[in-house]
Amino acid sequence: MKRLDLIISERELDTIISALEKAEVPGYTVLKHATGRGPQTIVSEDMEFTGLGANAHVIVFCEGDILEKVKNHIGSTLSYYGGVAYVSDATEL
Amino acid sequence: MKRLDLIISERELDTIISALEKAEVPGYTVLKHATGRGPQTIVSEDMEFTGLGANAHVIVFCEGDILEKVKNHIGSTLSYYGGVAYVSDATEL
Amino acid sequence: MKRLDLIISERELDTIISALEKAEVPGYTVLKHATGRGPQTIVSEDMEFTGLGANAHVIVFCEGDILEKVKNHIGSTLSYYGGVAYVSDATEL
Amino acid sequence: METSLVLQNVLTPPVLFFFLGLISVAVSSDLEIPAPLPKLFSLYLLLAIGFRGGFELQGGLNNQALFPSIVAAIAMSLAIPIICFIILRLKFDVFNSAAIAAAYGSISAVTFITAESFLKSQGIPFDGWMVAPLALMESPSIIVGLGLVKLCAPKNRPNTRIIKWRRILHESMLNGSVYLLLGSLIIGFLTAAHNPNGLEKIKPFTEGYLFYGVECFFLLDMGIVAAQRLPRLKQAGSFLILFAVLIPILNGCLGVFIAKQLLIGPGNALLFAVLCASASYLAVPTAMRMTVPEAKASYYISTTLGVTFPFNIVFGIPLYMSLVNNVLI
Amino acid sequence: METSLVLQNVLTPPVLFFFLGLISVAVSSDLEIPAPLPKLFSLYLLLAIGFRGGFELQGGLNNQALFPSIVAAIAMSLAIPIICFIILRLKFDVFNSAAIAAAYGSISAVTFITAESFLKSQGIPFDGWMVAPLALMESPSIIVGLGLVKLCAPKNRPNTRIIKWRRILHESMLNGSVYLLLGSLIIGFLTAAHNPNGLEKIKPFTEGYLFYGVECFFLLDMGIVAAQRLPRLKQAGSFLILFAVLIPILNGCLGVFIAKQLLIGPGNALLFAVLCASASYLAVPTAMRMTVPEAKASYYISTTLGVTFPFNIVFGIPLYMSLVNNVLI
Amino acid sequence: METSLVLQNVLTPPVLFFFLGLISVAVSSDLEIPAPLPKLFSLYLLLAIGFRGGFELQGGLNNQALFPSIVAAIAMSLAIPIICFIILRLKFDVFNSAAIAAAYGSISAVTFITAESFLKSQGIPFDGWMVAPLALMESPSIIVGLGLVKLCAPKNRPNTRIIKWRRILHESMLNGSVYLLLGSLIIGFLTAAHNPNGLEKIKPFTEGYLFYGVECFFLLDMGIVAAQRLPRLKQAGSFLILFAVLIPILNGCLGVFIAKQLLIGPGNALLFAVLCASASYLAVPTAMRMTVPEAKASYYISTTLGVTFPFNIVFGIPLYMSLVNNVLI
Ligand SMILES: Nc1ncnc2c1ncn2[C@@H]1O[C@H](COP(=O)(O)O)[C@@H](O)[C@H]1O
Ligand SMILES: Nc1ncnc2c1ncn2[C@@H]1O[C@H](COP(=O)(O)O)[C@@H](O)[C@H]1O
Ligand SMILES: Nc1ncnc2c1ncn2[C@@H]1O[C@H](COP(=O)(O)O)[C@@H](O)[C@H]1O
Ligand code: NA
Ligand code: NA
Ligand code: NA
Repeated sequence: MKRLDLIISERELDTIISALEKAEVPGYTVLKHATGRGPQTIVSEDMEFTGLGANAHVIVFCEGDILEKVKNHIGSTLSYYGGVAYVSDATEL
Repeated sequence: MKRLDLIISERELDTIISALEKAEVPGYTVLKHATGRGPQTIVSEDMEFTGLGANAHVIVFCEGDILEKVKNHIGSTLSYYGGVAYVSDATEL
Repeated sequence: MKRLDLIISERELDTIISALEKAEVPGYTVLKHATGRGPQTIVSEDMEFTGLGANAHVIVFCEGDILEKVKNHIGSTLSYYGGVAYVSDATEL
Repeated sequence: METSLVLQNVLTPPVLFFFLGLISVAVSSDLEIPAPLPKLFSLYLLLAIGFRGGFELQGGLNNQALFPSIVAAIAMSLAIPIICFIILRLKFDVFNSAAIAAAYGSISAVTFITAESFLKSQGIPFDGWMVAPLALMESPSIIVGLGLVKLCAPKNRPNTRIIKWRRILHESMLNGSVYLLLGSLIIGFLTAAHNPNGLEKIKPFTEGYLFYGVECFFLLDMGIVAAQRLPRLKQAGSFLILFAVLIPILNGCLGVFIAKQLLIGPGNALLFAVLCASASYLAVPTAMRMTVPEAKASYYISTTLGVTFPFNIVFGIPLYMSLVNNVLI
Repeated sequence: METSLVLQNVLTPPVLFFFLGLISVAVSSDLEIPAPLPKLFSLYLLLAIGFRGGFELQGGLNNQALFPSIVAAIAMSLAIPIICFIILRLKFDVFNSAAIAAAYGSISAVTFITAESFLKSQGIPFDGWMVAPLALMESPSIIVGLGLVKLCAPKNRPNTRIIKWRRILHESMLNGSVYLLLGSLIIGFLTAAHNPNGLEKIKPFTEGYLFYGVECFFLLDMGIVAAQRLPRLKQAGSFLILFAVLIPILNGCLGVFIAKQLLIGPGNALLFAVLCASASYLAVPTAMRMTVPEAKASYYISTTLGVTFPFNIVFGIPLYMSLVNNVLI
Repeated sequence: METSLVLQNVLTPPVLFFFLGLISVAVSSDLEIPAPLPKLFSLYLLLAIGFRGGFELQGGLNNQALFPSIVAAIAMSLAIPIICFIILRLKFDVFNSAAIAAAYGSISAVTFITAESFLKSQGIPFDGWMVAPLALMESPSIIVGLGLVKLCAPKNRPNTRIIKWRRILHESMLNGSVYLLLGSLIIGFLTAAHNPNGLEKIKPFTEGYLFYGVECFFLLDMGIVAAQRLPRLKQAGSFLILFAVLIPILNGCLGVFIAKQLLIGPGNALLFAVLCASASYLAVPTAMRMTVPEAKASYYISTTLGVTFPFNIVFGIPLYMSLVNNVLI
């Protein structure tokens, strides 16, 4: 099994979730209200009220072959709006 | 060292924490207000006010041998209420 | 690539972030309002209002060589105030 | 039913804000009331109506209609789940039937509040102690629902899932919403009895415009939530959607009929009908989720929040009112 | 400008709380108003001014100045972004210029509220329906901003980034803040027209001291936010900082001049000037972030929140007031 | 002490809600007031009492008792930590002793508010400017606590842990709660002096029923928090539990005695005693956590929140009141 960590803006969350569903992931977990800095932007909590929103951390546990499909579906969103995606190994407890 | 990621409903958090304590984990971290979808249910933020609660993401860093004990203690809760548990490798910085 | 998971008190977050910046990490993500137990303390949500704050979970994806620098910069904060730091492998999606 | 009544109901600020929420989802605006703000509104409303109920109860202790109304309310919250269970068993298994049935036996505090606002804007008097029946209808329906599971569940339910009566009582009486409502009621009662000074100081907090404003805000959120439930109703199927519209009408009629026997006047009669017709989305779902995980949460939540709640807020209240007018007068 | 006016403006509770927030960052106190509390204040203020605007609009429908004021306001929210765009193009690319320009064409509701408080403490009358122009100035400037990107963007913008007019309309009309403001305005209007009873019940919620208190709280937070933006201004460079101070003055003067033609009295004239001079930090940044990701958010946010907002709150309002006094009287 | 006084105190809504919170944990109801709602209540209460203190101070500047009361209050907040430190050193190391001692030298704003409510429901007059002593008692006790660590800490404390005076001043004056309280006090003072109009507008926000309602809500939460601390008290041991009950009584008696010398009347005397008797759970724990990490947070938090706070709320206030009645009259 693999573990995918996606960090994107909350504003793109719906788009990303649809992409994950299209890639037929078995499930996902979302942690909102994340902040951070990337190569492009700083996202801070004090701007949440404006509607810009903070980041969301999306975790997916799935088989490796699904990851390819995920990559195809979310690639354009990541390159348009920024965000990161990393994969590690995981095994069920 | 191992890293355990547990995702369960906030309503079962106390039960799960007691189980972890019984398994004598050295520590744990809890992130509440997680949402997500699994094979069984969709958990969304807008239902939090009803008392149903969202999900909790529990992270445990511990030695591999403790994981067996954890598995024994939390297994029944997971199978009764749903939730996922995955393990990866980790080393102290 | 490596993935660093830091769990520290929200009160030390600014110090830790400056240390990460000094170590020239390419980015980081912060999840606040984490609670938990470590070898030293229990941190619970109900004390957040007092100003003690909860924990923060900091995630950094970076190259292995940066981790050494990170270790040098955050070591004293962790040993003074507590907190944990773990490293795992990760690859870009 | 006169359409003018519907219109008069719709043109009150709370119902208009409910529509604003509904529409925001329909046109996919990004309007959002982030957690835990809805929880804040919900806690405040429960505390306020509980407290108000308590001190009105103190003043209404001598009222002849009080005790019969309470008994009738509890009886309804015991009877409705059983009726619903029988109907639902036509299509659903024991677990889902019991969970949905329990929700309809219980009440929705916000529907009740909206009915009160409607009565006020119509100038129809009602008694504040009608909160007492409201507060006492949550627990019995949970007990009946869980009791039905205990009695009717298939024998092969695994051991770990056997429900203990102790657990049932705990879930039904100590659920956060029920506890806060009953607790505030008792505090209101005690304050009214022993500390008229303190009562004067807190009354505007629980009754004044803050209450009305928070009601508007909460209905805005409920509009959003209800509209978000709708897509999930497709899964539920047309039987359940029909159920979610017809059962409140049936229960509302029953309520009006019983209210007539109680001789409690048209205002109270409407409130009684609304208690019967409304379904719980606070205490009951939480209790069911904990004790009957076999039941699909999306069934009992989508029907109560996505269909019955909007139906009652928009059409139900004026409908029961015109029933009351025709039956009682 | 008389310094006494500045002082009288500064010594009102909302502005003092704004300073308290600014200073807290300067002395690195750990005072913090955690999310989503600022969102709660912001939602409440939008709902309240929208609703109030709606019922005042109902009462002011016969007012001759209403329609011209609205037309002038919309015209300004179309013209200002174009002026700003031309100036900004001296230093910035199309994307950044358009995004910043749109922000200055739009409005800041809290600056408007603070100006109202200032007028009240000065005893100068103004009309409640001035909220209508406010509500109608957000969308046009977004449309102009995105239109400028569509027309002027380099031809090699990748296909995925082509903006559709449909998308522009959606972002400009259905942004959460705009939607809540306009929606509450309509609700206020409908309530005033059809339900005077309901109006009386909700008016204190939208106008009373709760509004004033939340305004103070929100300005405390805005002080913190503004001060936290300041360090990021260095990146932005001195051109942009100068722009963020001079453009509101320019727009404020324009506003006063136009208000004179509209013959709307000194109170309304100040409000009109403030609408022209203030810049959006709610709807516009959100819309730009979604459709023009090439523009640096730190530019359009740091200038509006870190410079223009504090400038208007502290110096702008009394400045425009003394302009009004000298031009109109 | 007359038990009737205890009963009269217990039967006020704030104290009843405190019990409701306590009991909810005892019966393991899932009632919860999620973060950051308690923070909202806490920020509001600090802002409101600070502001009120400021404008009452303005009115009370000529009051002869004001200056002596402030001096006495500061003296107490310097003396109490030293007394407590000496007692605590019998059982605890320097770090824990200093941290706990500092907490008891400081004050609990909510205990103070509850005492005011008690006085109001008893019809006993008191002066609004007693908030000034309250606001000035937080910092000195932090300074003493950290000073004690600096002077008495074992010489082998690692270099990184050496506390600088600069740091001590920062923690004691610029802690978020202290800063907001003092800042609001100054704003209230300035507003009262220069803007009576603005004062009238904000007074109902800081004094009216909203304040009383939020107080009830906050005490509900404090009941939950206090009850959740109790299990952790076992670790702390019986010495500390005894300390947490007896020290407030001792300090309360001292307070009453000093208040007698100040000739400030029974209402003010009770408030002064409550300031002495209460212990901080906002500013002091935060400051200690930052500068004395060797001290166990569960010690200084569990004692103040889990024992001293409930004791004062329920028994302390009527006890000090009856002391005042017997000593002063
Ligand atoms: N190297 C990294 N490690 C952890 N989080 C990151 C990293 N780079 C970016 N992020 C997160 O991804 C978000 C989007 O980054 P960006 O692509 O710069 O817009 C940031 O706000 C961070 O929260
Ligand atoms: N494959 C997965 N990856 C990430 N999170 C998951 C996955 N499956 C389930 N979850 C999380 O676990 C929760 C419980 O799932 P369930 O077992 O379906 O009740 C979901 O709400 C998700 O947050
Ligand atoms: N073994 C562990 N696994 C996961 N989180 C931990 C662990 N140990 C400590 N933590 C987290 O780190 C925080 C600080 O721990 P401490 O070093 O005891 O102050 C705790 O509150 C936990 O959230
Ligand atoms: Na019902
Ligand atoms: Na403008
Ligand atoms: Na004290």
